[in-house]
Amino acid sequence: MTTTAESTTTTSQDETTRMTMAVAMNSALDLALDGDEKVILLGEDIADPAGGVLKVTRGLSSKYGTGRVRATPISETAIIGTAIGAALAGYRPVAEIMFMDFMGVCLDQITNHAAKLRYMSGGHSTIPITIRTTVGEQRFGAQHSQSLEAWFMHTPGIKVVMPSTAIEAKGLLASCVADDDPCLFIENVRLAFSQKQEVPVGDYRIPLGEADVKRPGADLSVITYGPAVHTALATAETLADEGIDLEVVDLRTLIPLDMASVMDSVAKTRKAIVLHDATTFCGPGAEIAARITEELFGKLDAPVKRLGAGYHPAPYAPSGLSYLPTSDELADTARELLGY
Amino acid sequence: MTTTAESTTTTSQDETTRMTMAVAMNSALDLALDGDEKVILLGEDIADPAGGVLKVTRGLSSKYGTGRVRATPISETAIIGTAIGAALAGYRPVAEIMFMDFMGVCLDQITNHAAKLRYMSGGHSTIPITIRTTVGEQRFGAQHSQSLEAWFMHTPGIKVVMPSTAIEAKGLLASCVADDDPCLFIENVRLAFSQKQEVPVGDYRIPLGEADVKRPGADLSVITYGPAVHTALATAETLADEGIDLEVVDLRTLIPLDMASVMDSVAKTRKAIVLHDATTFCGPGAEIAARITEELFGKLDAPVKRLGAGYHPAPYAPSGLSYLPTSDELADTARELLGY
Amino acid sequence: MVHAQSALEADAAETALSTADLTQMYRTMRLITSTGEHAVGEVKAGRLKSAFYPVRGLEGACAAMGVAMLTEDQLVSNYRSLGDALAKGASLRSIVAEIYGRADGTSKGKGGAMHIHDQSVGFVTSTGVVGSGIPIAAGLGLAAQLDGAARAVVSVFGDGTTSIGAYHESMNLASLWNLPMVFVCQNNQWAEHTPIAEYAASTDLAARAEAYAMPSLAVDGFDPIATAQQLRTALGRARNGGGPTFVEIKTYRLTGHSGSSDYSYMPTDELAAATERDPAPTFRRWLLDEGVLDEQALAEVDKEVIAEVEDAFAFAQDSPQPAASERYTDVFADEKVVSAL
Amino acid sequence: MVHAQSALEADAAETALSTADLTQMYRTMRLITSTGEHAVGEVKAGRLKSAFYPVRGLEGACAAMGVAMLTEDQLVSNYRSLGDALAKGASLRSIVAEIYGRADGTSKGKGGAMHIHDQSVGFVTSTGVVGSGIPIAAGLGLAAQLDGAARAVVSVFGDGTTSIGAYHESMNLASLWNLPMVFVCQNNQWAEHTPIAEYAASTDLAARAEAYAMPSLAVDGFDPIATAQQLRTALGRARNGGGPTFVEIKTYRLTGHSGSSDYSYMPTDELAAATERDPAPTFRRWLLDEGVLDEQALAEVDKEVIAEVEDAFAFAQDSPQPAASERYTDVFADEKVVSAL
Ligand SMILES: Cc1ncc(C[n+]2csc(CCOP(=O)(O)OP(=O)(O)O)c2C)c(N)n1
Ligand SMILES: Cc1ncc(C[n+]2csc(CCOP(=O)(O)OP(=O)(O)O)c2C)c(N)n1
Ligand SMILES: [Mg+2]
Ligand SMILES: [Mg+2]
Repeated sequence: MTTTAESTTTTSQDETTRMTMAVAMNSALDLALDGDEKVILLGEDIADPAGGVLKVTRGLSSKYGTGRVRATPISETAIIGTAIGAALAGYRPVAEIMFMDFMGVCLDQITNHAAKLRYMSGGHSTIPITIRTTVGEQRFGAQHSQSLEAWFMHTPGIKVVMPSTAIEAKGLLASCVADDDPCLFIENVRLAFSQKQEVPVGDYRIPLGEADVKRPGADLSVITYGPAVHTALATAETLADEGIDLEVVDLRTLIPLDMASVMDSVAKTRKAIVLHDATTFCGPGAEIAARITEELFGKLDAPVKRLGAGYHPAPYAPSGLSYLPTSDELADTARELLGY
Repeated sequence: MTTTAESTTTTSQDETTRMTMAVAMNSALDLALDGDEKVILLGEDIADPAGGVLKVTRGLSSKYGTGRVRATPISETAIIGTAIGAALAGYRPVAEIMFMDFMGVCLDQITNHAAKLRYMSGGHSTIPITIRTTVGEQRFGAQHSQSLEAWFMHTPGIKVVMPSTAIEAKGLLASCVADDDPCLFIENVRLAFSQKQEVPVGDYRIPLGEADVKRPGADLSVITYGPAVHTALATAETLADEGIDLEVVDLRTLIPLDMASVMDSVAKTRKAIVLHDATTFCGPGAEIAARITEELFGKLDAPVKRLGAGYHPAPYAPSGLSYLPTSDELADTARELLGY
Repeated sequence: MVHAQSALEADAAETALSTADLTQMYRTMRLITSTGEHAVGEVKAGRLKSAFYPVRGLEGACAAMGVAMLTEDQLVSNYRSLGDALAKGASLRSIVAEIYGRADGTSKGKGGAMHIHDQSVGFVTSTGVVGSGIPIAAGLGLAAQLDGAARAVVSVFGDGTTSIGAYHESMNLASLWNLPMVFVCQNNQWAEHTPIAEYAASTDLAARAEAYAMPSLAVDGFDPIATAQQLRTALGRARNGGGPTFVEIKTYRLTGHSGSSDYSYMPTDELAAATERDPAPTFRRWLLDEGVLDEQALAEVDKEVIAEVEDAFAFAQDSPQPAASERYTDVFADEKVVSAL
Repeated sequence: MVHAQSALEADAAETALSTADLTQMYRTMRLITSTGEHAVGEVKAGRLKSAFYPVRGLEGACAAMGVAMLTEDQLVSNYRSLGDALAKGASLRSIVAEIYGRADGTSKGKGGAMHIHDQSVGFVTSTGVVGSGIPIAAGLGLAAQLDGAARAVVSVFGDGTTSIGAYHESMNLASLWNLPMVFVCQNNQWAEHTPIAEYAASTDLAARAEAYAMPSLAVDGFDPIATAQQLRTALGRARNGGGPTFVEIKTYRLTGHSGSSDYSYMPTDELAAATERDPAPTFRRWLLDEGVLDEQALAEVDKEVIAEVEDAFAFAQDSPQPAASERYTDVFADEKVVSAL
């Protein structure tokens, strides 16, 4: 476990600059392309002038050529399959699937091939691909809004990463590209431009599988990741005024999953809420909650609660119908647990 | 909750005959085709002489014609999409996807369309399709062996059914076909021919969403479904000799999920193991275990344990490497919990 | 491949367009342009938080489809569905209300701009995942065939959509089963930022239908009359058991991909040339020149359209948001399934 | 479309087959038939619990590919990969051991009969999901292109596979990017129980490649020499930057779909006619008639093949099962990721 103050870095440089999450990811890809000629990028509209839907690949095809930074037809199966094939020949492809909701179009390549080839070949095949994708927004409606990381966590053989801040987006993306296993790197439309931070300009990596305590606290652990981290931090501020001291643990990577850090936190606070944007039912929080209660049986002061998206497709944003868990819900749940 | 002895049936006839699970499902489809001209069947090799990989559709194209019982090209996306479209025009298509592992090839149609259309249309669209699929066997290797029901449970808008016996296969499949929502009906290669029972010959339905206590017991609840039910029942016999009395709850349908029956059972035994063939990590058992511990907080004698497939792709069967949870593991876990 | 010219000759009498048809086409074009411009204006002004996909450039193609299709014919569209929906006769008020996410929308506000539908006029559904509507349309085609009904099903999609697997599977299936369908490819020459030559190995999309032994033709979408006639021929063939046809409608996107997106990357000469042929004004001039309608009649249509669009936006803005209780309804037929979870 | 005849003429000198080539082809054919028959026998006897997919009928097609491909060329196959693997020179012992799920198998016994591979000879991978290997092969093609290497990549798949989306997406991509590939469609006329005419709107599979502006040809797979020559031409074009070719090899399945499956549904006259042309014996007669090899030389090959197959099965049966500790290895590069979960 690390804390934000002393985030683990394998390489770093002193120089930093203020970057959005989108720019931080661009920087990670730029350095990866620069540092390893085997790194290539594949995806729809990723070449200039488009530079990707979130502009994360902007400038890269101009700098490294359209041979290595390739815009593809609208062919998600071919995109992932091609990445796998190139990986089998020694490349480190980074493939982009515009929205996570489109995973169903190419899931076979990810779950039956990328994730299984090492095992099915008895270790002879290595698939060092990174699949970048984006969780959309309710304003696009139900086919552009889902957080589907649970599908991939349930699929042995692929790592799953979901950063919450610009600096971590850079450090974790760099680690995914350098990793010898398939990695799913999940970005978020809301965070891409709203999250701004001082980010190292040079090569910078954060190891996969280390949670980060974004806010230490004594009373209750909120186990979370991705955009929900900000919901948790905002709620923590609100509750601090009421004298409730939340600890916010940002998992950062879901596979590998740093359960040791989760256990350390909950063993201390004896109360936990798992919070995420994915659907609660059968979501990542189910695994984490089940694990906490199993390992800390008899040592908790209250049941572990889970908060996630409701059991329904995402309603269209302007309708005003809720979908994602809110700060108010988190605050209420925290108060309820503190009352145990 | 029902018990096997008094299984709920909405319609039934006195006459029964001994059927395999495959024949029982054939009977359900035969009656559905006979009783409702809007029922149609779609899938690869489902027409005679093939009659489907597990022979579940044998004889039906000969009886009802290849207009209504249609063999398709190897086009899973088109199969599901066509079923959805026909459903929008008033049909009740039953589509077959040969193996559950191939879901990744057509998942978009299932999760983004079949499951969401009712919601996205504000209730104006009804998609009464049944998707039949099969969980394979390790002897086919890692791309033909997965139990992926968790993906669908995590996807609001689709019902998920997985029977363990011939009679229930008939009654639940009939209910799926008659249901106005998309239903995923999961069959199992091992059970299709090994499960034989007296099954009603006529129209027979079991309502979706009712668990069945397959074996009442006082000491510990095993919450399970599908093929694992038989693992649980066998283990119960073994443990009975040691004076341990297992209760075996067969969920039968995962969506709707009969948590009331689960809670009744665990409230009584105060100890529970969730057992299934799906991967343990982020599997259906995570949801069920999290729920039990949350609702029965402080009332359990031991932590809820989960047993499922290991966190790795399915090893090829002749290798002798384990994958699915075994009766021995279940027995050991039960003994461990009884020792709390 | 069935060539456009010969197909047209074969059915000249049946495909002739009446003055009423031509008037309706003009009306539809104006309605599409005007509604789209209003919507984009609302998005740009920040009053509408929607991903709206304009159909500028496709007005003629859509209007042609509107007069070619019969009421009982069915249509499946995609996220860029405004033109298709209006052409098929879907309620403008309900469409705009849906774009605003309001209770009076086609989907009670829960679907949004990408998920317009109006089953009552055969605008069955529209989808946001590229290519995904094509197999669904094939299913409607299968249903029409099984019903023994003389109705045709149109699947509308863009040029970029021909790259995806769902397209291929559905084309093969429809031809194999001789489904009563028309595959309408609205070729606006762009898939988001990518021009057709950069994603298609062969840009002759109509010719590619031969791989499925499916008759096909390409038509100039800036010629709405030719387009309507070709579509009538193809639809007639479908209704009469002649099986599916692939119709490539060649047009050009006159805006960016989405309501608010930049389009500086589009070659200015290409865009300017296409804009010269902007469907509604061009068609208006033609109607005048040919003496089909006089200035007064056209001005009357223009006025009605503006009034109708203003009414629809006012209606939408007045429509309430869906009740909070709507959140968990329409997941399943029976609401209790969700509450029991 | 490049017609078989003309393609052949163009490169007659380069594609000529030496006696060594012809001998190797015969050897490969016998090896495939014999290994397959042994495996099916083991399955039927209940000694081997495997889903084994025989390649009877494809021996000539595979053997031709074997002599046409260079060592540095790469190949991706599917579940029916035994012939492709042997033709490419993969180790017979390791293949059979893998079918038995043993530690000395190509995948340490963890993959099984559908997941044979041998990277050392360019038999990169094989997959069990129809069509899924094709985009993976495209990725190998892209890598070859980026490497600037003069190697070609072959994607092998069946006739039924041309119905699936992955095929379409990969064909378009390979042609668009001019990848150094050969798409080899082993058309055995059946997809499980379904004959080609019942699933393909157009059964001229080679002609369908035109939709991707990809050169294509069809060749008689019961004529292994013509097949080898056409494949050499196509592979040469790929290696020389000429881009991909689609080669349809027309053969016939001489058995059921899988090792143990019934095939009473196959028309007996069709099957009998194809069996008349059974590749290995037919080629043996041809070699004798043409005086390429005499009876003694052929008998020598036959004997060696039988010995090699018997050795491989004995080796496999003696090979240990993987250690229980193998269960959780090879999920990730680092075993600790799993143990920490
Ligand atoms: C499967 C999938 N991939 C990518 C997208 C993102 N996307 C939306 S529209 C579009 C371009 C489609 O181009 P085309 O088919 O020509 O239609 P047009 O937008 O030009 O009308 C893309 C890539 C998507 N919605 N679905
Ligand atoms: C996506 C998918 N759908 C269905 C299957 C089941 N299946 C295995 S082989 C096969 C037939 C394939 O036919 P073809 O491509 O002609 O190859 P052949 O078996 O004749 O060599 C089918 C349907 C599968 N493995 N993958
Ligand atoms: Mg377009
Ligand atoms: Mg075949």
